Amino acid sequence: MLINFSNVFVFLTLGTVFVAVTLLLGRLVRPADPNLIKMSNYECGEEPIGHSWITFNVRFYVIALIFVIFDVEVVFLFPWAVVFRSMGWIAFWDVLIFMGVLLVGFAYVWKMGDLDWIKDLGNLQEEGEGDE
Amino acid sequence: MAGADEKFMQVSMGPQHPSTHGVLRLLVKTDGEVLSSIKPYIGYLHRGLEKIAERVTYPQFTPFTDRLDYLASMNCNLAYAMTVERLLGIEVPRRAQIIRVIMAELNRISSHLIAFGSLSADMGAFTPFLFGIREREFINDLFEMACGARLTYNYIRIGGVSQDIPGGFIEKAREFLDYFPPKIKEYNDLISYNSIFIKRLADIAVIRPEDAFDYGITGPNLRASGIPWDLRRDEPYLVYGELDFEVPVGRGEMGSTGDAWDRYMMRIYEMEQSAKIVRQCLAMLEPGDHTAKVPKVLKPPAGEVYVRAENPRGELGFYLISDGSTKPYRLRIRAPSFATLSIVPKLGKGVMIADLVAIIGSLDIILPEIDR
Amino acid sequence: MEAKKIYEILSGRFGSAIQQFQENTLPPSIVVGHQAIVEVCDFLKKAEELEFLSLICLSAVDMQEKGKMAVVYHLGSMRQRHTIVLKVELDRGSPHVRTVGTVWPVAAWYEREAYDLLGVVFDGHPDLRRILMPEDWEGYPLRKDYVYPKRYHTWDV
Amino acid sequence: MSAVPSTVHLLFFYFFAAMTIASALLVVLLRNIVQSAFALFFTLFGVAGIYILLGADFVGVTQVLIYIGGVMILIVFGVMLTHNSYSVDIFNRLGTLVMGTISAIVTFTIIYYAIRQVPWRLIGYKASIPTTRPIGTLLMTDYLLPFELASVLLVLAMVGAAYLIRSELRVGKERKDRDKRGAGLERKDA
Amino acid sequence: MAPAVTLTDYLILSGILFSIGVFGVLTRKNAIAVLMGVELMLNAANINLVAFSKFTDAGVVGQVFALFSIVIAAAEVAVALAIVISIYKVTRTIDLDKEDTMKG
Amino acid sequence: MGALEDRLPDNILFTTVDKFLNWSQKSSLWYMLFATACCGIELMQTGASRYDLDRFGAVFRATPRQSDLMIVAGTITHMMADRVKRLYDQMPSPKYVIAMGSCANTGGPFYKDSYAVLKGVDRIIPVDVYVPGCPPRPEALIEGIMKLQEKIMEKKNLVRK
Amino acid sequence: MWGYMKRMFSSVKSVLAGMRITLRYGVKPGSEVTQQYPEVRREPSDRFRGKLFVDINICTGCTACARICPVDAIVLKTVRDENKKLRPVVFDIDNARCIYCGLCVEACPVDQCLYFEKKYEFSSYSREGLVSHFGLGEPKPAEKKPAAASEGKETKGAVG
Amino acid sequence: MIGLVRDIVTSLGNAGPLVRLLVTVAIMLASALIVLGIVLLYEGFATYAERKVAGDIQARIGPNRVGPYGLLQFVADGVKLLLKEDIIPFYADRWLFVLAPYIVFTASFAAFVPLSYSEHVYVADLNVGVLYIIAISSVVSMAILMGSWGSNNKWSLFGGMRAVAQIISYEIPIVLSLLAAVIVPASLDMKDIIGCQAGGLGIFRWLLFNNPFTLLAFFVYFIAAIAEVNRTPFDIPEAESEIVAGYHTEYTGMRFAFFFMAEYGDMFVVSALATTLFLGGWQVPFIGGLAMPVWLRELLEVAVFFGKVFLLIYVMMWIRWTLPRLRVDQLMDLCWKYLTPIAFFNLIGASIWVLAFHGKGVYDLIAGLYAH
Ligand code: SF4
Ligand code: SF4
Ligand code: SF4
Repeated sequence: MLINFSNVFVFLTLGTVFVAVTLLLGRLVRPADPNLIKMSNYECGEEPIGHSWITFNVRFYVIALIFVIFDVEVVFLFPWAVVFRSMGWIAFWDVLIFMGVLLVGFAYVWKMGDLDWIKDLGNLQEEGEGDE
Repeated sequence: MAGADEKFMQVSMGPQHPSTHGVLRLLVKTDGEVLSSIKPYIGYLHRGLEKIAERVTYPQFTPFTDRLDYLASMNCNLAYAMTVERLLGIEVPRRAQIIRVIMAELNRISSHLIAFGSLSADMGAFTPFLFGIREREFINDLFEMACGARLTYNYIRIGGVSQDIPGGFIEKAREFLDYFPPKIKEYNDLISYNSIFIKRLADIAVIRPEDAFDYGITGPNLRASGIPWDLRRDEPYLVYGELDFEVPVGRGEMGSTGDAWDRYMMRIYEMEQSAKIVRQCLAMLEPGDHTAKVPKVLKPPAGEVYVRAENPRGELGFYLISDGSTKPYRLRIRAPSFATLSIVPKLGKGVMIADLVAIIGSLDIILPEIDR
Repeated sequence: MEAKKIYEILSGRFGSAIQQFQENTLPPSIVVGHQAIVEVCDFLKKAEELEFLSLICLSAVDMQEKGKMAVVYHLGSMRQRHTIVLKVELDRGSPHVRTVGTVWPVAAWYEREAYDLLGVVFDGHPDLRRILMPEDWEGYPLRKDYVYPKRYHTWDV
Repeated sequence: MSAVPSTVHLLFFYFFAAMTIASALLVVLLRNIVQSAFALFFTLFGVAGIYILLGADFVGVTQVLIYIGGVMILIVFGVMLTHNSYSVDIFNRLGTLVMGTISAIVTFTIIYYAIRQVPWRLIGYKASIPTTRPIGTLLMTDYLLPFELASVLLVLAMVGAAYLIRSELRVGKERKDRDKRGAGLERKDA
Repeated sequence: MAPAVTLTDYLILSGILFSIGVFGVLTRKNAIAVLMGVELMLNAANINLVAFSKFTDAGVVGQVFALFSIVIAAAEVAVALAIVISIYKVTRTIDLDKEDTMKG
Repeated sequence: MGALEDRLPDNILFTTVDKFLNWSQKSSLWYMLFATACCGIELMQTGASRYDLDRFGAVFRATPRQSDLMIVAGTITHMMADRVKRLYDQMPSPKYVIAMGSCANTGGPFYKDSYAVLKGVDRIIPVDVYVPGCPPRPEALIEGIMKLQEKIMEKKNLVRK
Repeated sequence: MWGYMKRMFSSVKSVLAGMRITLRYGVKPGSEVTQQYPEVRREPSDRFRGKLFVDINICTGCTACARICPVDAIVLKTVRDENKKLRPVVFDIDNARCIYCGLCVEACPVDQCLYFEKKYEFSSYSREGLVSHFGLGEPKPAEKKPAAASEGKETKGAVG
Repeated sequence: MIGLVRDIVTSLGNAGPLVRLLVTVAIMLASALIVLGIVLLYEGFATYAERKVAGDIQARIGPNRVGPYGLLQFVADGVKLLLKEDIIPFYADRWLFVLAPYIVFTASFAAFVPLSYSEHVYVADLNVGVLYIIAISSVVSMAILMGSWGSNNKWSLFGGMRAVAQIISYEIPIVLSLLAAVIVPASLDMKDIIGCQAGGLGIFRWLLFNNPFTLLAFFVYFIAAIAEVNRTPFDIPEAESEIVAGYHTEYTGMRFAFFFMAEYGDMFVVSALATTLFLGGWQVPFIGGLAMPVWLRELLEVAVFFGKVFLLIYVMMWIRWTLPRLRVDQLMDLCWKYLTPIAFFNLIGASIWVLAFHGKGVYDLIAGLYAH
C-alpha cells in the first residue's frame, strides 16, 4: 500500500519540479524589463483605487460553512458505502438516521434563507450617487 | 483602521473591459458581489463632433455622422440629411426616399444583430454573437454594393442618396430577406428562450414607464417598458406612413414589463418588423431620381430646426442653428444612448456584478454617440 | 396642441417671465426668463393638458455676437403628441441658470454636459462636474472663442 | 522488513516531519496572518503524509479532504472577512512572547518525559492494510452511537454557526443605523 | 538493520507540533491566529491517535477516533469562526487584548 | 533581460532556435480585447466567422497580462490616452502594437478640427504596423497582422545582433 | 413541488433545444462561412472605396478635391506651367488620414482622374509609408522661371 | 504499472535491496514521466480541440495555419508563453502569488495517479482511489484562493472567491452521486469498480445502467463536474464579460499557462472518473468473448478508455459553446437547492435498490428472469 502512495509522492514531486524547471527555463529566454506601471495592478486601464485586500462578503463564509459540515458527513459515508452491502439493512437504517439528522439541519438552513444569496442585505443602502 | 468604506470595494469597470461596449467606465462600489452604487464615467471617446460641425461645411459633415453611431450609420446619415433638408426646404424624390428606408431598416437589423449578439456574449454565450455577425456580414455586403463601404457608408446625403442602388441589389436583398427570418427562429431556440438566459435577464433592471419618461429613454428601451411610441409610426417621415408594420411593445412575458429580457426581445421583434418593411419597400421601388437638385454650395437660410428620427437605439435628434453661412452655426446632437445611460446609476443599486453586465448590454448603448 | 396656444397658456400663467414667442424656429420656441425656468418646466410637466413628460434635449448655445448664452430645452409629450422649445438667454460672461434636474432627472446629465462644453453653470445641480472632458482640461471647447490647447499631459495635441 | 525500505520510510518520515514542523513554525511566527493561514496548508499536508506513512490511508485522505479542502477554506475566509488592514502586528507584547516560549518548552519537556517514561505496550511493525472497510465496520457496529452523535453535532454546529452569521447580518444593519446617527462603535476603540 | 521509525518518533513529532500550537495560542492576539494554534494542537493529538493505532494492537480504533476528532475540529472551527466574525462585525477588531467579550 | 538574451553566437543551431522562437511568437498572437470605436466593430468582424482570426492562432484575451498584441482599434482621445499607455505598459514583453484605422494612425477624421482626439497613437506608444482604412476591411487587418508576423520573424531573440 | 419539477423540466428542455442547434453546426460539414483570406480573396464591390488613385496626367490641378476633403488628407500644390496650365507638382494623399468618404472623388470634375482603387491591403511599418505621392514634381530648372512667378497655390494642411 | 514493477522486482530475485529500491524508484519515475508527457500532450491537444470545436459550432474553421491543420498551435502557444515576460505585481503578495501555480498544477497532476487506463496499465492502485481524487482536487480551490488573494487585484479576488465558493459547493453533489455508484461495487478502488462492470452485452453492466438511480446520479455528477472545473455555464470565476479573466487576471506567461493546464487536466480527471464509475472504464464493449493477444486487448482497452473520456470532454466543450452562464447566486441555488437534495434522495434510493436486489443491476435482473 505504501508503495502505491509513494507514487503519489513521486507525482507531487514531479509536478512541482516540472513547474519549477519550466519557470527556470523560461527565465533563460524571457525578457524582463519591469517598470512601475507594468508592475501596477490591472484595473481596466485605470489606476487601482486602493488595494483589494478588504473584507469580503460574509455570504461566502456561509457557503463554506455549510460545505464543511456536508463534507465531513460525506466522508463518513464512504466507509459506509464500502461495507454497506455486506451489512445489509442495519447499515441502511443507521445511515438513514445519520442522513436524516443532516437533512433536517439542511432543511432548517434552507428554510432560514441561509442558502439564498440575499440581494439586499439591508446594510447595503448606501449614500446617494453624488458622493465622491 | 480603515474607515467605514472598508466594507465596500471600489472597482472601476472599464474603460478597457470586455463588456462595457467600448470605453465606458463604471466606478462601482461593491459589497462582495452586490453593488451598492454605480457611477458611469464617460467621455473617453469624446471627439468633439459638435465643434467639428461648426468648422466644416454642411456636406462635409455627413461623413462625421457616420461615426456618430457607427452601428447605424445609415440612420445617422439620414437624420442629419433630413435636418439640413428641412432647413433648406428640399423635397426628396420618392425613389430616394424608398432607398433611404431600405437602407435605414437594413441598418437597423444589422445594429440589432450586434445588440443581440453582444448581450448574449455578455451573458457568456459566445456563439450567438458570432452568428449575429455572420448575418451582419450579409448586410455589409449589401451596403458595400450600394456605397462601397462596410461600416461608414456616407451614403444618404443631403437631398437624396449618393448613388442609385446598383443592379443586382434588389435580388441580393430579397435573398437576404429569405435567408434571415429562419435565423431569427434559430436565435430564439438557441438563446432567447434558453432558461438560463431568461433567468439572467427576467426581472432585472426593470424600467417603469415613469422612469423611462423621466430619463428620456427612447426607442426599443422605451417600448420595452410598454409604451408604444415609435417615430416611424407616430411622426412618420419618408415613406413610413405608407408602410405596414407593427410596433412591438414589452409585455413582461418572462417577468415584469420593462425588464432586461423585454428589452432584449424588442430587438428580436424589431428585426422581424424591419425585414418586413424592407420587403415592402423593395416592392414599392419605381424608377426615378436618386437625389434632388442640390446646389453645389449649400447656404441654408438663417434659422433653427430640430429634427428627430427613430434610430435603432432611440430618437436621434439634430438641433441645427444656421446663420446663413456655409457652415452650421451650432449643431447639437441629441443622442439616445446618452439619455439611456443616465438611468444606469438608478438601475444599478443592489444588483450583482453579473446583472450590471446584463443591464448595460440590454440597454444597448453605444459610446461614440454618448460621448460624441 | 399648437405651440401658440401653449405660449398663451404660459404667458397667462407666468406673465412677464415668458418673454417672447419665436415662430421662425422649428418647432416654435418660447423665450423664458431664466428666473422662472424651473417653475415653467414644472408646470409644463404637470399640467393636465400639456404633460411634457420628457425632456427630449437640453442644449446650450453660445451666441457670441449677441453676448449671450442660450440654454434651449426641447420638450415633448408622447401622450399629447406635441413638442415645444423653451429658451433662456443668459449673460455670456457668467451664465447661471437654475437646474431643471428636479423636474426631469435626465437633465442632470445634459446640464453637466452644457457645463462641460460651454461653461453654463446650473445652480442647484448636485454634481456639476465635467462629463465629457477630462477633469483637468482647461476651457470650454464649444465656445466660439475657444483656442485649442497645444499640449496635454506629456504629448502634443 | 529490510533495511533499505525502512531507510526510505525514515526518509519519508523526516521529510514530512520537517515539512510539518517548519510550516507549523511559520504558522505561529509569520506576521502576516494571511500567509500564516496559508502556511497551515503545508502543515496539514505534512500531517496527511504522516498519516499515510502510518498506514492510515483513509484518515490521510480525509485529512486532505476535510482539513485542506474544507477547514482551511473556512479559516482563510475567516481571515479575509476580518482582515481590515494589511500586516497588522498580530503578536502580543514581548512579555507574552517570552511566556509563550517558556510554556511551549515546558509543555514539550513534559510530553517528552511522558513519552520516554511510559512503557508502551507495542506490537511489532504491522503491514499496512486497507483501512476503509474496517473503519466502516467499526462505525456501523461499535461506534454507531458516536457516529450518529457526530451527525447531530455537525448539524448543531451548522445551525448554530449559521444563526450567528445571520445575527451578524442583523448586527451589521444595526451598526449601520448607529453609524448614521454618528455613534459608531469603532470610534470608541480607536 | 537501519533505524526504523518508531512510535517514539511519531510521539515526539506530535509533541513538537503540540508545543508549537501552545506557543501560537499563547502569543497570538489575533483570534483566528489563536484558532490556527488550536488546529495545530488538534493535529498533534490526531497524530498520536493514528500512531497508536498502528503500533498497538488496537486495530483501526485509533483511526476512528482520529476521524471523530477531525469532525469535532471541523465543527469547532465553523462555530468559532462564526463567533469571531460576529464579534468582528460589531467591534471591528479581533484583537484579543481589546476584546473583553472573548475573555469572558 | 533574460539570461540568454543576445548572448549566443550566431551559428546555424542557434539561429534555428531563434527562428523557432520567432515562429512560436508569430503563430500565437493573442490580442487584447480593446476596441474603442467604429474600428472595433471591424475588429470583431475579423475575429468572427467569416474572417476568423483564430485560423492564425490569434485569439483575444481580456486582460493585458496575457496578450501579446494590442490592436488599437478606434479613436483615442486625450482622456483615453493615459489609459492606453497604462494598458500597453501592463502587457508583458515581447509585445506589439497595430494601429488600426485612420484614427489610430493619425487621428483620422478628427485630425483637423477636433480638440479632444489624440493625433496618432504613436505619440504615446510605439506602433509596429499601421493599417489604413476607416475602418480597414477585415482583410486589411489580417494583412496587417501578417505583416507583423513577417516583422516578428526577422527579430533576433537569443542570437547576438 | 410540482412547480419545482416543472421548472427543472423546462430548463432541461430549453437547454437541449439550444444544444441541438449547436450540434447541428458542430457536425455539419461545410456549414462554415469562413473565407480563408490570403488564399481566397473576396472581390470588393464595384463601388468599393479603397485606396485613392490619381491619374496625375489628366488632373487639371483644380484643387476641388483638396477643398472638399473634410480632413485635409490631400495636400496639393500646383504651379502654372508654360502653357498657363496648372500643374500639380505635389499631390500627396495621406492614406493614414483619409476617411474614405468619397467626397473628393465626387468633387473631381475630370472623369476617371481621381478614383478609388479596389486596393485595401497596404499596411505599412511606418506612418510615412501610408502617404501616396502622385505629384509630378517641380518642373525642370529651365521651366522653373515661370513657375516661380506664378501664383502657386498651396492648399491646406501640413503633414502630421 | 504496479504489476510490471512487481514482476521486475521479483525477477531481480536476490539482487541487493538497494538495486531493487533503485529499480522501483526508476520505474515510478518513469511512469510518472510518461504520464506527465501524456498529460501535457493531452492538454495541448485539448486546447486545440476546444478551438476547433468552437470553430465548428460557430460556423468557422479554427486554427489551421500553424502546422498541418493547425495541429502545432499548442506548441506555438506553449513556447510563446514561455517567452513571455514574467510580471509579479508590485503590490502583490509575492509568496502566495508565486506559490499558487505550483500547487494548482501539482494538485491537478497528482489526481492522475489512481486512474486506471486499462487492465494492466495504471500507475498505482490506490484502495481509496475515488476519495483520493476528490481530496486532491479540493486542494485546487485552496491554491486558487492563494493566487487570487495574492494578486491583490479586485477582479482576481472576485474570481477567486467565486471559484472557491463554486468548487466547494459542487463537491457535495459530486460526492453524493459518486456514492450512489460506489455502493454497487462496494469499493473505492478503481480496479474493483471497473472490474464489476464487465460483460452484460458490452454496456449493460455499466454502472450507468445498473439502476435508475445510478443513471440519475450520472447526470447529477456530470453537471456538478462541469461546475467543478469551472466551465460554461458555470464559468463565473473566469467570466470574461464580468470580471475580465477571473482569478488569473494578473498572471502572465508560464504562470498563467499552469492555471490553464490545470483546468484542462481537471477536465480529464472528472471525465475519467465518470468513465470509470459509470461508463465501464476501460471495458471494451461487445468483445468480451473474443480471444486476442494481451497486448492488443490492452491497446484496445486504453483506446476505449480514452475514447470514452474524450467523448465526455467533447460534450463539455459542446455545452460550453452553447449556453450562457449563470449568475453566482443562481449557481449556488442550483447546487444547494436542486442538485444536492436530488443527489441525497438519489443516494437513498440507490441504497434501497442495492439492498432490495442484492446489488444486481437491471440487466442482471432481466437476464435472471429469462434464465428462469
Ligand atoms: S478610423 Fe474611422 S472607422 Fe476607425 S475608429 Fe476612426 S473614425 Fe472610426
Ligand atoms: S476620400 Fe474623403 S477623406 Fe479621403 S481624400 Fe477623399 S475627401 Fe479626403
Ligand atoms: S479634383 Fe481632380 S482634377 Fe482637380 S485637382 Fe483633384 S484630382 Fe485633380
